Amino acid sequence: MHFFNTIRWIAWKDLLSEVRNRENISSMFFFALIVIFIFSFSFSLDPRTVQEVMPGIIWVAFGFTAIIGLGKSFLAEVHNDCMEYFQMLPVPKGAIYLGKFIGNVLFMLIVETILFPLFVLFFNLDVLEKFPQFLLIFGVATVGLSALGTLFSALTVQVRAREVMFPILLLPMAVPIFIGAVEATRGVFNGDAFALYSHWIQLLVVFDVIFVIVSFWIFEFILDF
Amino acid sequence: MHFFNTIRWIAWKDLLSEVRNRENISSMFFFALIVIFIFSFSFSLDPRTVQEVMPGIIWVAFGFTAIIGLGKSFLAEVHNDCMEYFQMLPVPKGAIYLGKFIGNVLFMLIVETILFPLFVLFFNLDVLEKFPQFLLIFGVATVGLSALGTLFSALTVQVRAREVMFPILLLPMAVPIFIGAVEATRGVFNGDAFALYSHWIQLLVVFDVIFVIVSFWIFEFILDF
Amino acid sequence: MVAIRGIALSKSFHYHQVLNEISLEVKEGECYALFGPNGAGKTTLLRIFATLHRPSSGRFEILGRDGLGDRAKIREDLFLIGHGSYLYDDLSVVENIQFALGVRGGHPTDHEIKLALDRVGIGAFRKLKSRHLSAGMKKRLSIAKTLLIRPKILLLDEAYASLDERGVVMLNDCIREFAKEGSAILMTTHDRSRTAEVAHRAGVIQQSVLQEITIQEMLAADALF
Amino acid sequence: MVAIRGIALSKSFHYHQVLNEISLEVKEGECYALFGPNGAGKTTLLRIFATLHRPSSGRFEILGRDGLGDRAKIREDLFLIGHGSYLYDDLSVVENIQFALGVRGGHPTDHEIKLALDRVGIGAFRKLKSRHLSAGMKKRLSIAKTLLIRPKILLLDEAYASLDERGVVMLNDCIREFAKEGSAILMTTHDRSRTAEVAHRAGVIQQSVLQEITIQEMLAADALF
Amino acid sequence: MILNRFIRWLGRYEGWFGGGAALCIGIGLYMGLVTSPPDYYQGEVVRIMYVHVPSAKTSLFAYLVLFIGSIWYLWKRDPVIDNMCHATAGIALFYVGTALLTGSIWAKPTWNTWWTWDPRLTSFAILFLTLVGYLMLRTFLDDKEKEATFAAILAIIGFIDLPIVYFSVEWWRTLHQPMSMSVRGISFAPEMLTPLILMSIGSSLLFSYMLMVRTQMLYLERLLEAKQGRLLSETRL
Ligand code: HEM
Ligand SMILES: Nc1ncnc2c1ncn2[C@@H]1O[C@H](COP(=O)(O)OP(=O)(O)OP(=O)(O)O)[C@@H](O)[C@H]1O
Ligand SMILES: Nc1ncnc2c1ncn2[C@@H]1O[C@H](COP(=O)(O)OP(=O)(O)OP(=O)(O)O)[C@@H](O)[C@H]1O
Ligand SMILES: [Mg+2]
Ligand SMILES: [Mg+2]
Repeated sequence: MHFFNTIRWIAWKDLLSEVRNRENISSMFFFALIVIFIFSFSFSLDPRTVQEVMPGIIWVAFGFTAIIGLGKSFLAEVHNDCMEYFQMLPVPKGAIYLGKFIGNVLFMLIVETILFPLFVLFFNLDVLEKFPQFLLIFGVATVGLSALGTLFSALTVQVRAREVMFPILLLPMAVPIFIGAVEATRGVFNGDAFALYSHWIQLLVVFDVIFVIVSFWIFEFILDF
Repeated sequence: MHFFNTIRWIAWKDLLSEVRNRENISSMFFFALIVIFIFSFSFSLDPRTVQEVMPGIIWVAFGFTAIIGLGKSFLAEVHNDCMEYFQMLPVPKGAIYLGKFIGNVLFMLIVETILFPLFVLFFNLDVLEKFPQFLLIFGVATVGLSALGTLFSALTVQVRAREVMFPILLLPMAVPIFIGAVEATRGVFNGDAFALYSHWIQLLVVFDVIFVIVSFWIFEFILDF
Repeated sequence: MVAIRGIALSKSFHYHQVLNEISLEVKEGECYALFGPNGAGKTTLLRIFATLHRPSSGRFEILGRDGLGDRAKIREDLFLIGHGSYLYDDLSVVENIQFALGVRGGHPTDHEIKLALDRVGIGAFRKLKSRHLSAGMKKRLSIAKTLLIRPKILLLDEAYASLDERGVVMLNDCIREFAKEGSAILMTTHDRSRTAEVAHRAGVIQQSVLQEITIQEMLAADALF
Repeated sequence: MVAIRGIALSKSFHYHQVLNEISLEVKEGECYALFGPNGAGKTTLLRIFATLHRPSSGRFEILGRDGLGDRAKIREDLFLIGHGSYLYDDLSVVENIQFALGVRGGHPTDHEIKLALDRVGIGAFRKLKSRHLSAGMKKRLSIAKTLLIRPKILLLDEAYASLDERGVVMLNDCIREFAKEGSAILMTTHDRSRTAEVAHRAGVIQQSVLQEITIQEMLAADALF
Repeated sequence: MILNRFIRWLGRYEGWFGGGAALCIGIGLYMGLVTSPPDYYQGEVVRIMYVHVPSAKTSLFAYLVLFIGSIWYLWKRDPVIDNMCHATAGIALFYVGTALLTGSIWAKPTWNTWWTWDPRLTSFAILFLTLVGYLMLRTFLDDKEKEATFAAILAIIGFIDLPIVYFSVEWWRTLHQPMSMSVRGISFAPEMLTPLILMSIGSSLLFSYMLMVRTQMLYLERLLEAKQGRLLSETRL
């Protein structure tokens, strides 16, 4: 079917470009590294405070990384007016959205996978037995962030002050995701029972579903004004 | 003299564009606002912790705002290849640097001036009688950040992955400025005597001088490779 | 049968009315050339037909289908060669073609792609990343895509720009071939003699008014446009 | 006196040697036209003379001054009209001209600017922001700058591209005037007949070799280039 | 051009550098790991020193070479110097990485943490990030001349960090060992000093050897690129 073909081609293109130049992943990774670096000495932390602010630090760092990485997502498309090509495509625009979305989720997950051990190292965290919980939280939060980020990236690359409009639009919308992720992470760090913070994860899942569906539907209009 | 004329024209152009579209200042302002907002709930803070992490929060927020604002600084110049025009100018390139630098310091200071009261409001800070100290710290840190930011903005806008290369190159170099600013701010918050943290401010001044002079000199090569 | 029909099309940008009630018809198998001074609105008109802009008022039909309501269908038959090259810098020439066709549901064989590239004269650069192509080579690549898609409606903006003389002959060949197969071609250009070799009809946009002239009149006219 | 002298200039871009030991001389008061197929390296050669690229090997002289060592001096006499328009979107046409000249140390009066704008035919758009100019109007603006600067060396890339016919006549007029005043003009183009009206000498770059031909030969040649 | 000849001349003795490095490092390691005594306070852990200290010292030296080379490039614009800088940065990163890694491993038993924000460690981490940024920047440019210039600029700006790394132990009270070999004399036991010196000499010989090999490699790569480029430019449109 055309629809799935288009998704496949777009994801293929993003992955191939990435394999060729490693721009996205390597730059997201180093950016995150530097953010961690700056955080960890800006908040010169004693172990007790770490426990308290760590969830915030983790998610602010990933949030900024997402801004940098996702914001670039559609930049490659404006470069040679590829956005216009997409606009003229005779396929449902949602396919384009899903293709980019899949690529973005992948990139983010890869970066997070490399980064998490570094967090553990830098802040002397003790997380080994809580690994599955972290995996779950990271998964759902990343899907939500990518869903929103992909949409806003497509929207802002077409306006004038794109570099700033992207965070300005994305961050407020992403607040529920941040809160959910921070609270769930805090629960894990405190060693709470899963049931005590699982409602935060449910919240994240609900937002994921809403964001993906709404973005998918609304993308038609982003590419056909 | 040509040299000062060029500085004047470039600063004039930046200010006029800014007055026309208000892109830079308003976007830096909003971005910082959002960052503060996210911080203030990511680190659900009890008053004692505030005291401890506040300097970090302030400078991380301003640091990221600087990244957003300064990174855009030379984007206007690449847009219609104006960078090439600069390269072909028969004037010392340092004049271009100083022109942009002056504009950037101005923008940053304006944004910080608007933001600081918001910080005070959001986090219930108690700073009125320490105002001159803050002014001094903000001044010297801003000069250093702008000096570096202007240089790296000019360098990275000519490179492929510019949006990410800018923070990746700028942040490590700016770490001494961050540390100095954070420590001095911490001193002010703790109500220490000026002499106790004045060496951090001296450090900042030294870095300011080094960065401005080195950047001024090396800018010649950024526009003539 | 009428392939492109524009009825009283107007378009204004902000303060500036570029097109004022322009009507135009191009039949199948016909090549229509648009002339006009700089800033007359030729590009704007083409982009309206390409479904990239919406007209401020008026309507248009492509192959009998409404241009504002039935956009998804229309786009199957359209192709625009404009200012954008629609290329991804990190993909090779062949990969770019595969992507551009694949994403709109095409399945060209390697052999077909090779033939098309050879015909436009860039067969030797098949493996080169598109980043390294010159302006003219990018244009030729766009023509190769057209050869593979064989759109029923071909829109050509600044048809001969940045092509060398061999390129012009090749393009005119292609245009003749498309016209013979029943496609409608609408092109803008400033080059009367080259256009005369292929165009069946011509029009001049001047002060928002379209005036139709014959090819003979166009060639003979003293007035410049 | 020789105005532009290139001696065995080579340039490669990463795997791609574009120019291979090209030598070329243009005298004062002379207009030299460069022809060549797409991707031959015409633009690259012009950009080397404009001090925008450094040659990989070889050297060049402008008005007797070394092109690699004495770049600041050389740039006083140079002007390039290339693909970039060197405009700031938020400044008006007049402000853009004032800036472009002011920053290189010029002080045109309002009357001079008005005369130049009228001559190139965009006097009526004096107050328009340059964001709203069409391709041809931007080119005319560049020509207006040249009229005010009166450079001793004028480099024109794709000289006639995006100009309408009136524009071509106007540009050819300007070129003749400059040549009469003793300026050297080096231009690239694909349009033989228009070039023949003003060029004194011509050369063809093909497969990295520059071959000189007379204007008569150029006009008469059957071969395409 | 002088450098060209100098490098070719040095190239003939390349093997000596490699051999010398192997010898020094071999003997140094043997003495360090086998014959030297364990530390009074730290026990066997101290043996990491014989890798950590030489690689840390060599990395600082390497950055100094990079700094001088970068200035030289901006002055002379000789592509060979650029190749040398490029090579130096890669090798410096290798040494910095080794010092970081061994330092971290050493820190776990002695300071009971992998990492702290001690001034020396912080400034050394900046050095690491600067070098990574340097190498990344180089991959994002097509024009060789532009690449070389921008890289040189970055290296020169980044040099500010070097004195901080070196003197941080003097300027601030830090966790990290202060300089043991300074004007104030040497504070090592002789049986530990000998392998340390041997390893340091070996490490800098290894640096020189790698630098020569890598510079030549990059130079040959450039020639190859040029050749391929010529082939490409001869294909007709
Ligand atoms: C990640 C952690 C570490 C880093 C980044 C680091 C970095 C450095 C650097 C850059 C130097 C070279 C200074 C110079 O050339 O003068 C150095 C030297 C040295 N380091 Fe470390 N170090 C680390 C951990 C440690 C630990 C845990 C110890 C031992 C407790 C240690 C002991 C030493 C000693 C003894 C020297 C030689 C000092 C001298 O002789 O001047 N380092 N380190
Ligand atoms: N996005 C836009 N925003 C504002 N004005 C625009 C926009 N696009 C085009 N215009 C204006 O519309 C007018 C017509 O532009 P257009 O590009 O269609 O002209 P053209 O006939 O193609 O001219 P040229 O021969 O120079 O290419 C110009 O005056 C231009 O300033
Ligand atoms: N910055 C660059 N990086 C890599 N390759 C480049 C770069 N600039 C130009 N090239 C390559 O150099 C070759 C010559 O390009 P150039 O633009 O000089 O050609 P041209 O003669 O102006 O062609 P055209 O008539 O199409 O404008 C092209 O093959 C192009 O791919
Ligand atoms: Mg147009
Ligand atoms: Mg060209």
